[in-house]
Amino acid sequence: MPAVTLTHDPLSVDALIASVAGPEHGGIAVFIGTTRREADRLEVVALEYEAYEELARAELEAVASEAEALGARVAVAHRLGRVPVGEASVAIVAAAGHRPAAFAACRLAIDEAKRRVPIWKRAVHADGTTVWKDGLSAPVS
Amino acid sequence: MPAVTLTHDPLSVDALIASVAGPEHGGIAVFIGTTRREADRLEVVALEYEAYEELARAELEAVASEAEALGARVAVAHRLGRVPVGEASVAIVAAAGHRPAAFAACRLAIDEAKRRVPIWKRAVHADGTTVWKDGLSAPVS
Amino acid sequence: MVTAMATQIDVTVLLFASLREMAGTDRVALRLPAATPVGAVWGHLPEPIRSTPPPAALRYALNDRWIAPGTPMSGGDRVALILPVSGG
Amino acid sequence: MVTAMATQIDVTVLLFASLREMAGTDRVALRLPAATPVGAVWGHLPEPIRSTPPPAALRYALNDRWIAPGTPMSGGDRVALILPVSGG
Repeated sequence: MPAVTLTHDPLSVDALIASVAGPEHGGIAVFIGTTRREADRLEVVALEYEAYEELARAELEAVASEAEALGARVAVAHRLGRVPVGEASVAIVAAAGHRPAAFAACRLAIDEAKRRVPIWKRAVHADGTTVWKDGLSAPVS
Repeated sequence: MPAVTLTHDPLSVDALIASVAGPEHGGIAVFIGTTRREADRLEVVALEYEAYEELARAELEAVASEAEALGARVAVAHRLGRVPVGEASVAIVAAAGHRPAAFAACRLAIDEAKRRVPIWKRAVHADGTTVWKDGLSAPVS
Repeated sequence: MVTAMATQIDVTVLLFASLREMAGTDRVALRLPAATPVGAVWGHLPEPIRSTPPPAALRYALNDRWIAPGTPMSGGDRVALILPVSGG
Repeated sequence: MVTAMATQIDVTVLLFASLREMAGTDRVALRLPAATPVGAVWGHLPEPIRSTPPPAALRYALNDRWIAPGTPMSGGDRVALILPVSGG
């Protein structure tokens, strides 16, 4: 079963890499998603993540298993709660014998994770307003 | 000018990530090439890297600049000398607003670096024999 | 001929993100007729949710597994309403 | 009519990887006729290199820049012989 972590603590990329590295691997691809200081109308100072933890964990394990079927070892970590600008919300590591499988597995895992894992974020603006990114809400204070 | 490092010391992926991270970036793609314990005829215990340093540095800067033209900030580090199994010989980080540009820049940079940067390796086997990977040599002891 | 009893079941609805905020709670207990389909719970949620049309992309989980909206519920089930996700 | 002098130039050839090991040194000093093309240096290298056919994929750098093999050399030039690379 691939390693999946949901945590309120800052993510350690080095630890995630160490968890999948091995002498049979020659290439490791990593993706790190970070909070970006967007400014459409209002500057974003943080994102706050909330998960349906039981299903999110199961779905991340399924995503990582599908990525591993491409010939890699995969580990996924997603942070919950408040993630300030510049800090990582998600990290995915895929280690394989050679780089094509590593890149393919890493890309599949992040694309599928974003598409189907029940985790939601809300943007926290500099003026204290927040807005959920869940297809439903108008901005709420 | 993108950051390029040639070093005989172990590579720090976290430091490389920190060197390109910024609040305008939402996605960071990383590739790490590590020494793999191959065994065609003989088990590999380490790779030893040698560079034409002046041109290798210039060529890595050119490669990183081409990758940055895809819309990312890129940093590259390559280790020289002996790299034991499991340790990193090359690390490439590409940070962009979103993940497609980060992945594309990272992939272009490692593919081009491997294709054209004047760095060579020789395999060091468990029995002490070595063999250059430069298209020329037969195994030499 | 035996007349079916109008049996009631107790289920829990899990709410996340803006649904949780709108409800002011992360779970709502409902007493519903037996075999009510999971897709019918929206209309039983507290205001202002039930006056809002359910988004077309709404999905459901039953006891922590994805489930089709027509699936009938049993007593003790936990139904989760899954709005379009935005993790990563 | 002026007779061209058979001017000689001194150049340095940089060797790497198995060429360096075969030569037992990472640089070889050569005295060659002026304007000798960079692609001609192979035949002037120490044994056993010059008895080995140069690989088809051999490339050249002159003073740390990629250069075509037909480029003539001047005194003080540094020529590097670039075997197929294997970094990364």
